[in-house]
Amino acid sequence: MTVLNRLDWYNIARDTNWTPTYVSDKDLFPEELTCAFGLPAEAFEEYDEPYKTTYPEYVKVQREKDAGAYSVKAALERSKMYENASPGWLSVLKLHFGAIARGEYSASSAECRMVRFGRAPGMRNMATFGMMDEIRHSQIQLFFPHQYVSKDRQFDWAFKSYDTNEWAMIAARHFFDDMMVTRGAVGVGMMLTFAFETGFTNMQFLGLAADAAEAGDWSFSSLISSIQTDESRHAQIGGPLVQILVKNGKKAEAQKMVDISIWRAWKLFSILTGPVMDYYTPLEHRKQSFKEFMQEWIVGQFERSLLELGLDKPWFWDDFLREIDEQHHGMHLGVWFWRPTVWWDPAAGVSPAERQWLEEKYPGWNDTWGHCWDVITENALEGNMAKTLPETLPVVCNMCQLPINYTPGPKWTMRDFPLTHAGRDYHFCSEGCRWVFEQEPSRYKDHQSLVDRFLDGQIQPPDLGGALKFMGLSPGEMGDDALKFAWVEEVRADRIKKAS
Amino acid sequence: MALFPLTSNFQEDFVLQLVAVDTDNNMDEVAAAAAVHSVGRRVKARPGVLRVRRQGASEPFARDLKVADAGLRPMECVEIYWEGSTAHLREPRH
Amino acid sequence: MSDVEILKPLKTWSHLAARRRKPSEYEIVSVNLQYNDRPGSAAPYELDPNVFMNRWYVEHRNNSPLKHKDWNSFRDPDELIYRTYCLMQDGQETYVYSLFDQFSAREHDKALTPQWAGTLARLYTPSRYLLHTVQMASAYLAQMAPASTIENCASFQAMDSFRWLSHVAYRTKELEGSFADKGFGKDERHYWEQDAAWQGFRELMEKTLVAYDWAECFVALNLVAKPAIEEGMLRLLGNVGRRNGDLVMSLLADAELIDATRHRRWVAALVKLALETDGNADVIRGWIAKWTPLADAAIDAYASAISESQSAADAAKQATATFRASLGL
Amino acid sequence: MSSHHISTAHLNNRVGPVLRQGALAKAVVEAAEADNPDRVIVVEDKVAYVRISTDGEMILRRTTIEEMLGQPFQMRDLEVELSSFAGRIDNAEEYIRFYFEKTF
Repeated sequence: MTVLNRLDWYNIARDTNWTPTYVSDKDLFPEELTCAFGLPAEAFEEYDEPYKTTYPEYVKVQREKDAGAYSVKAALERSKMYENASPGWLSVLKLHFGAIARGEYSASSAECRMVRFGRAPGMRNMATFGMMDEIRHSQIQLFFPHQYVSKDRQFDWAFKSYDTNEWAMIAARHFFDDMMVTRGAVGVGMMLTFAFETGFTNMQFLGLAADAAEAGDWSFSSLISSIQTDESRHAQIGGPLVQILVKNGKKAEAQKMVDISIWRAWKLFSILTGPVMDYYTPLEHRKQSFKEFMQEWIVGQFERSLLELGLDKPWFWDDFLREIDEQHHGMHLGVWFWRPTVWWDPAAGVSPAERQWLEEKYPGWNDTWGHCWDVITENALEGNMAKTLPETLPVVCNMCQLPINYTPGPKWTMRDFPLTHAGRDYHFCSEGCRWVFEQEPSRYKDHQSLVDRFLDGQIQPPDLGGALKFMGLSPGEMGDDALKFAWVEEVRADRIKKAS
Repeated sequence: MALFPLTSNFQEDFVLQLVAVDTDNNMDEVAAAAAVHSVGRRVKARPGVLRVRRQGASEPFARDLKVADAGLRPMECVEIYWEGSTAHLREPRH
Repeated sequence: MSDVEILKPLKTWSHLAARRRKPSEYEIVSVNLQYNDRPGSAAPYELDPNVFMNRWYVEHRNNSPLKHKDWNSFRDPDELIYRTYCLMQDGQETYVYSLFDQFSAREHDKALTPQWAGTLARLYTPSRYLLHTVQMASAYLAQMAPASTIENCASFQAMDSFRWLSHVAYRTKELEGSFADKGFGKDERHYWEQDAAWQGFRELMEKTLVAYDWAECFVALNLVAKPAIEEGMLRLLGNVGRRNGDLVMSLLADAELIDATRHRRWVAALVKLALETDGNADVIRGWIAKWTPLADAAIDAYASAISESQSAADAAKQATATFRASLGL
Repeated sequence: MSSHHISTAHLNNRVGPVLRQGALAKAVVEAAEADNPDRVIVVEDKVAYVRISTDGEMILRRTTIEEMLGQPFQMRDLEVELSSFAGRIDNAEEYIRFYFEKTF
């Protein structure tokens, strides 16, 4: 073998910092685009990316990954997965692709931010791979759902969603834009790669892969678990930054960025992943509950890495652990109740057997969300469908842009977290979201939530019909109960059985 | 007479909702308007009088108090609950 | 509700469905992917419209002097997507590494003269700094491009620049093994920052890196700087290397110029699209006039160090001018 | 995953790869046992992925994986299946190491 080993020349390829003289360092690395907290270039000299890859290794390994994912898709194209899948599972796919695919493309731009404005060459090089990875993720996650567009108009939203003002999309954009594309390079490294990608993406791309495998959707399972192999590499961009910031007296700044990202990611995942795992995935295919996946990936694996790298637990950790038990049930109920305002058909997931599973996994469920579902179920049993639908808008949070909701029933712990800032009133869903706003109000203060736009007269006519038009949803796209209320018949049969 | 938006937090419901009332409405009318979106949809109807209070207040507004005279800000969160029920004061956190 | 139309499934994404032609895989996964240009949105990104980065995109992208009513109509003539990029470049890298392998086996570097080795140490291996600036500038262009089809080309170009840089790093290590006294792996930064041969390119690229208007960045980088680097350094190194018995240098330059030629195809297509709008030709010409003197000076400085005859520099400058002339400006 | 209470679940030093299900995952399980003889290797099969973990440090050698796989193996090819990992990573050409190390 006369080819050099990778490590023989790796360090040379990342020794590319120089001292500019024809333009100033400040012009070359403006603080807003670099986010170095005033630390000099030398502070970043010891940046050492832990997961090392070279260009030739990258294209070879990635070629192999794509060959695998695309061949699984091709091999399974005639497998009738689509025809045989439960309606709830198809909703999982619609929600996933619509919320994720083009967000990945935006992540590529964020990686570009690190390639250009990162202060360490190793960071810039790894982000070059990250930039490529995210193009992969957007392209492959558009190509896979495209095969379904001719079967169901809702699959058009795998592409269309990001161009609309659909409320869940406003929420997704608000989160992703805050974590990725509007931050300087160090901010991207801390908030996107470290906090989000070493933590939460595992939930969506591995936890959900486990459910997909159980549900027999091998094409999707293979796709998303393959995507996560890229994430696990380029997510490592952030770790060395944490250490550099902590070492140079910027621990508080690092901690704040990570805390903001974790709280915001949690809120989004409580609606993106929670309902999918605990309600849409057919009961017999649920590998673990959402809470169990959260415990495995976020608490057991990610949280301890914060401590390992010199940060502390976020100040909201106790709130967070409580919310893991509670928040996503309300998100699910809200999505289902306002189902015409989403591009997928939410599965209620509250048949007698499913309720028993929920009570088992979340003791007390029947005495909280169960109360609301009791009323809904009665209406559905009696054919009083109008009462299973909304006639007004939920009030959404001025940070996460999601309906402000919490635990109902005798516990009734839902409340508003208001704030008046510079003469304007804001409404938040939680202490966490309000805290994020207070850290840097100028990032958020003149943004309008869906409710703000409604009150501002931008939605005409000012009713639910006008709101649907504003959100880009037409009949054929609007969501409905995934099982067309077949689950209500299970309730009826159950009652008859019990009565006899 | 003017439209006035409020945020309704209805007892035992799970979500805050937008409720449009009129500044001339009294609190019984506010409660009734809020109930439309909760009672019979996700909250079981029960007998008794519905009261309205400011979030966090220990006492409800007078039933005949007009919205215009309540000192509420647009979109302020009000809690609607059945008089005499165990609607304890709300915790400042969840 | 009976008179309300219920939308039926389409054969492709609704944004592509109006056209008669069946979209290619390239179009399905590449067109209109950005969402920060939504018509009617308060700002590019879903935050306070006045947050720094929203203002940055409005100023440096939306309000660029280069205008077009539909940048999203741009198509990469090569229709590269991620999957085909990796496929293609894995093949190219297999070729390059087989070159490295073969020439190393026959002890190619030992046959080089010490004088040529000195030239490589001074005028080739420091190029990793230059190529890295191209990687950085391409990534800036990618994040600011007004359409995903442009962004993709710029991203692949950033990746290709990293490819060339990686080849330099590899050769630096190999040459260090054969010529321990030439400063390989040690003196490159000094040459890049101090040697007169490099100062033109350094000035050109430092200034290109702060050309923050997306379209000026495109013109400075892709119409002026990259052609200058490719003709005035890469091709020249290949040619002079061949004359000095350095087949690795010349074959490597040839292999990398395949990427450069592909870059020029998308660049030509983008200029052609831009020229559909009145006034753009003048804008582009103005920037070319502004940036070309820097690039020509860079070629002169570099070429005069590597070759005694002025004709090499003139040929390189002519080649960059010929490329620009081919763009219909 | 240990089943202790959620409020203390982060107090662990588990390290190791999370691999997509397949032949390589099986080989890595065997390699983990062979290359870390003094440690207890825990394998959790989640159908789509396999979590392989131990306390403190786990090393996997290219030659061991090759032996378990029964065919030539390059360390870089682990990435094709490496969806996630617990702990820190050190990826060299002849081995990959996952380890727990508190920095500050």
